[in-house]
Amino acid sequence: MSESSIITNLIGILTTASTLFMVAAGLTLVFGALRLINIAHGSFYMYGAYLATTLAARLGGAGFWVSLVICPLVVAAMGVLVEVLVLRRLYRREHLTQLLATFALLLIFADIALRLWGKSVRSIKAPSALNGHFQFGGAAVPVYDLFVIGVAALVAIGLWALMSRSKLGWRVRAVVDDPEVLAASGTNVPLILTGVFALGAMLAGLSGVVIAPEQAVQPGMDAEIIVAAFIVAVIGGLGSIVGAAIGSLIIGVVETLGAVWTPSWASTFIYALMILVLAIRPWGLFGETER
Amino acid sequence: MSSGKSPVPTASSQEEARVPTGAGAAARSSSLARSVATPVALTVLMVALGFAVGGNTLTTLEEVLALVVFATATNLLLGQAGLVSFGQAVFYGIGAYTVGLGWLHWHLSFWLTFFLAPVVSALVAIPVGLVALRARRLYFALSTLAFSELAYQLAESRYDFTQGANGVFGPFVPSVLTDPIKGYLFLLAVTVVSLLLMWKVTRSPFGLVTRAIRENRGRAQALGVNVYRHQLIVFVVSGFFCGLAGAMFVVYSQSAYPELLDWTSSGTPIFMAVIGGMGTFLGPALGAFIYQFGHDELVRYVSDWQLVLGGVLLLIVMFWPDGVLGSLTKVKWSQWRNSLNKGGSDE
Amino acid sequence: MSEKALLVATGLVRAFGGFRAVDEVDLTVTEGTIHSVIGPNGAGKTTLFRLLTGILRPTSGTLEFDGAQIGGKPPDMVARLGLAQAFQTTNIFPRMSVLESVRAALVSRHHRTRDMFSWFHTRLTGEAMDMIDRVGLTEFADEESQTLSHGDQRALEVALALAVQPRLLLLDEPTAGMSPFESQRMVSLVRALSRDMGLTVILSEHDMDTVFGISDEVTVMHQGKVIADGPAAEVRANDEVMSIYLGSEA
Amino acid sequence: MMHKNIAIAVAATLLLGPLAACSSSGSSGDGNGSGGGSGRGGSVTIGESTSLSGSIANLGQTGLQGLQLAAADMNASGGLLGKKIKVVSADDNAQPATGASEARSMITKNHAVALFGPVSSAVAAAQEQVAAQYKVPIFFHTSNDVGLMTKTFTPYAFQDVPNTMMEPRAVADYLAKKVGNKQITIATFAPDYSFGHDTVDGFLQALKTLHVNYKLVKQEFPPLGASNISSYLSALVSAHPQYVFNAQYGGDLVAFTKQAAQFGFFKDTTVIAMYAYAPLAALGSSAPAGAIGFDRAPFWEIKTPEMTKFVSEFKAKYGKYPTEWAILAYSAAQEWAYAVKKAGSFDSAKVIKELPGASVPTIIGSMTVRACDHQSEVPEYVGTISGTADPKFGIHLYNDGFTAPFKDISLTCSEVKALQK
Repeated sequence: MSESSIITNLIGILTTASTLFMVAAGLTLVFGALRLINIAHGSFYMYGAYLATTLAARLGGAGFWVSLVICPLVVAAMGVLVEVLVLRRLYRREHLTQLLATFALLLIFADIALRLWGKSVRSIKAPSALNGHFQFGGAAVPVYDLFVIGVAALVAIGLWALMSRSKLGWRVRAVVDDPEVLAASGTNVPLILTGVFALGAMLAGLSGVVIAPEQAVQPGMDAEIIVAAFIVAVIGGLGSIVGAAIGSLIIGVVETLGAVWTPSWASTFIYALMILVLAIRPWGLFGETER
Repeated sequence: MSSGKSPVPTASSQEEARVPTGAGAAARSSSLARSVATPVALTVLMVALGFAVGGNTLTTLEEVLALVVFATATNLLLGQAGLVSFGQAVFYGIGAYTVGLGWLHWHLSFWLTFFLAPVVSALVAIPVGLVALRARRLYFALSTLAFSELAYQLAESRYDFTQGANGVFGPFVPSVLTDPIKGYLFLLAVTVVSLLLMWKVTRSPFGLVTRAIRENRGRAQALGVNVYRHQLIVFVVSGFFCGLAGAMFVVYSQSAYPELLDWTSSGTPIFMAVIGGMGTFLGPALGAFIYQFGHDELVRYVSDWQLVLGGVLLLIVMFWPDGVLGSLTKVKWSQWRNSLNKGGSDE
Repeated sequence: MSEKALLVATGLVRAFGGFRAVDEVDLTVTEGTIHSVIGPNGAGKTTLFRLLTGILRPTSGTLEFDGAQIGGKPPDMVARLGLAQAFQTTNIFPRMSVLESVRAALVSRHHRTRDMFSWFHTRLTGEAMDMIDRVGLTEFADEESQTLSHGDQRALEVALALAVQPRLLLLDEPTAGMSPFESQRMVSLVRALSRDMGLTVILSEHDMDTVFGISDEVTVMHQGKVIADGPAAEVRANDEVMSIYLGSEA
Repeated sequence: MMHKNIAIAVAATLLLGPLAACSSSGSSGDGNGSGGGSGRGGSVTIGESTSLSGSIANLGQTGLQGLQLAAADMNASGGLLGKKIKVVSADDNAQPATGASEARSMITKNHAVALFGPVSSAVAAAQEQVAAQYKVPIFFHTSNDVGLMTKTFTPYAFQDVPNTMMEPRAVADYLAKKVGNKQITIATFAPDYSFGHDTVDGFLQALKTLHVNYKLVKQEFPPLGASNISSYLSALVSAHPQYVFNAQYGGDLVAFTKQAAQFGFFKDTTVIAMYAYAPLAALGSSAPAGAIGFDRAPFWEIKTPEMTKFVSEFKAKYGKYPTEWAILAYSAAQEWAYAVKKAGSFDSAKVIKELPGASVPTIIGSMTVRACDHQSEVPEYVGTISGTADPKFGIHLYNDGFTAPFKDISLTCSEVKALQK
């Protein structure tokens, strides 16, 4: 491989990993505190992207930057509704019930999106500051890819700081490990759960906005992303933010090198990889064994 | 096809009455006649139904029968063993592909491949189960989901062998079975035999231990049960019948295609089990009827069918977790207990 | 009473990270005796029991049951050799009836767990009811296990353990959380099992009256180590044990 | 007693489900749609079961709109043989079994006298069998697998769209003219399923046939509908091809174009792809000037008065310009209507006899139905994307548009016969 293609593929790996990480981080964060897998996480991602197309159409050039702030908040509000109206009643139920309920929500949100935004492909333009590319080591490096990687890095650092450096992080972990102590210490546990779920939804909405300028915003993107996010979260170990980061990097590497060396098998690799990881470590790379 | 869990107000089988997944009613001579009566009655009913309805409904019924076996086989894992698998479509699809590809590549006779299909699926279930069963609960579910997606991707991308997304279409179903009523009766016979076999498996020493593992894995192990091996056997048995269901589906569809292997296809029998009641033996079969006819009508007349389907599903899992048959038996049971209590106070 | 050693542990260690929950424990249990393991909370009793039944693997040391090495073997194999446990926390099959639960245990003992096409389990009713009678649950045979009282659930635990026809029965705090009446019933049950079935019993217990009322031998653990070991009367007479540990507890 | 209760409940459900399904079809269950329309209150039904959800929903949706507009136009001019035309539709969810079952019930319950095709080729293959079984004509206006008219051909099936052989051949013709004898490097990029692989194979085969001097430097097959193609794209970019043949369509193509543009990929590389109306509209001013587009029926290239009228009508009704899926659905409906008029009947046996060899006037011009495989003799359109937006339509259209005539790009009848077995 020449120097320029190494750089190009490295950018490919990091961009793939960043996109996956932002979605999977929310999924795994929610699992960490609520112990449930939210299939409708893909819907939050899709709504983030759709809302951005609407705002961008209204506001023109600055629309993207406004969307970057507003849309994740709107999606977080959706998350609050979902948690309060549906999930809160299901925490004590089996995993299957929770999976089916969130799957039902995915179907419902999909049809509402069809109603709101129609069936045709939508897209928005990247803001001019992020457009184009520059030459580095003989390779063209897209500015927008660097933006995606940067946002993902900020999300990773922010989550890390929140979970391991703040009181909130301690509370979130205690929700699972020691709920009685937490409740006794005067913490409003339901509020924490709602907050974490809203944060997860917000991250999904943010990733939706971030990918919108580079991708087609269309029906079906919800179900498509959720399977990819599962794979990342499971490989990394459910509940582990570090695991999600490592998992998405692994997928980025495997997919990119697969695409370079054996293109006709690349799309099957990630599933085979997930099976391999689970065969060796049934709880993922950084996950905890289930009690 | 008798539901052993159904409460029967006789002293001899009180035990079954009190326990949702009780076993062994039919073994007792007093209930033998009844346990024969239910499957016979249902079979006669289904035969009559076949002759009563017209061509199109008959064809839909063929698909429903395949799904009845698929859902019941999936519920061996779900309801009996407490294992949520999102990978049963792998075996369903392999069953269908065994028939289609056997014809396409090797010109194998339909009858050979039809009975080979469950065997092939069961053989594939062994390595899949060996890997997936190392993981527990959610990880097990997601690991089986990965197998489903892997199988789907392979079927779609190995198009030289599988014909890719277009699937295998062709005149490989014998003409005697493409005749709706004959095809239906054949599938009905296969369904009845499969359900009786699966029912027996659930009402056996093996089934009893399977439920014990579901209830408390560690305790079962402490009693000397090799849990991993036991669950693997359940997984393979379920794979066997899922494969048979896939071959049955071919009689209806005369084709095999990648979507059969997809994880959303794995979700279908789970829906059916939940709708019908996964704590009962016949619940998933009933769920297959309700889901398939309901779904057919829904997509035809409602453009927002996903919204309605999602809404109904949500309401069921939130407020009706026992499903149709489950709630039915529960209600009757409590009524009976009340009446029994009254009777007791009179004495 | 024979003098054969049924269970011999030598230098048994289980470490969690740097913490040694069980530290160089030597234990010899003589066939046909009731042998108690006592000690305050955190002394390592539960960890020791988990090592004996194969739920945990020992970090080092050997464990011999009737001449066979069992250290590190999985619980199902240990159970098959004749070492059964009734658990400290209630560990039953919640949605199965008492009769069904015991039948399931019997199916395992008869090596018929893979039998899919017989009615063998229904033929076990008589045998199962014997076990149930023995622990005094006859009238609840058809009740769902999770509906039983705490004491009855513990009795069911014992019935399940008995069903696999053990030669050695481990009882982890069998009277914990029981009313005095229930405790008394459990004590007589244990005594009867030892007497009538010749069963060897290891039990861990808090209540000193219970311990010294029924034990032949007593082992005292403290901070993972064995600090005293011998016939019940001797241990009771051991001033050191009584003062530094038992005294404080009583 | 309890057993009885459950048995009754089960029995009731078993009976009610199917019987309810049956009763909605009324008294007649002849299972032969051909007679369905003739005696019933002045209307006939045609059906389209297609993908209306998921990532290909837009294809299905606009196709259905074309069909509905065709029916509305016919009804406005007095209907067909004096009968109003009713369109029934359903979402097949891209599942062959669902599509087949919907097609079947449209025939038996709604008494549809003709079916119009789905998006997915696999669904099309399933519906083709159903249509043949019930002897009802089916017109494919979106799915274009050549196998439908060869391997699984039935006399009831008609294809009104350039098939998977014709499309890449047309593009190869255009490219061959453009590059002459120069040696070029080519890469391919296609969705990882049969359509993608077939189209790429067809394209490379056509280049060989035309003796184009090319070197294949990279072949990538990203998953269909993948939201994230960075990995595949970076593999493609680092291969530095002069030309890329891309068999993606719809949203996948839009995503590809936007991400490739970020690399400045379109400066040195000519991308050849299905830049039809929908992706060009979605891309707007981000459309890649200089790339080569191909389209099955671009309304701006078809300069007939009928097309102009159709376009303004479509725009008025749906607020958008028609996609090729809408245009070809409309012309497929015209093909069926032509046969019905000629036959003077909705009877399938008579209708399908009228079509082979006939020249049908449609909005895309006069369309001949080839007798050997029922393939309509439609052309494929190729062009280079303009650097400026069209003042009227507001999107970037084709420069030097080229219409590849049917006879140049299709299989011959003898080739077809060999494939039909």
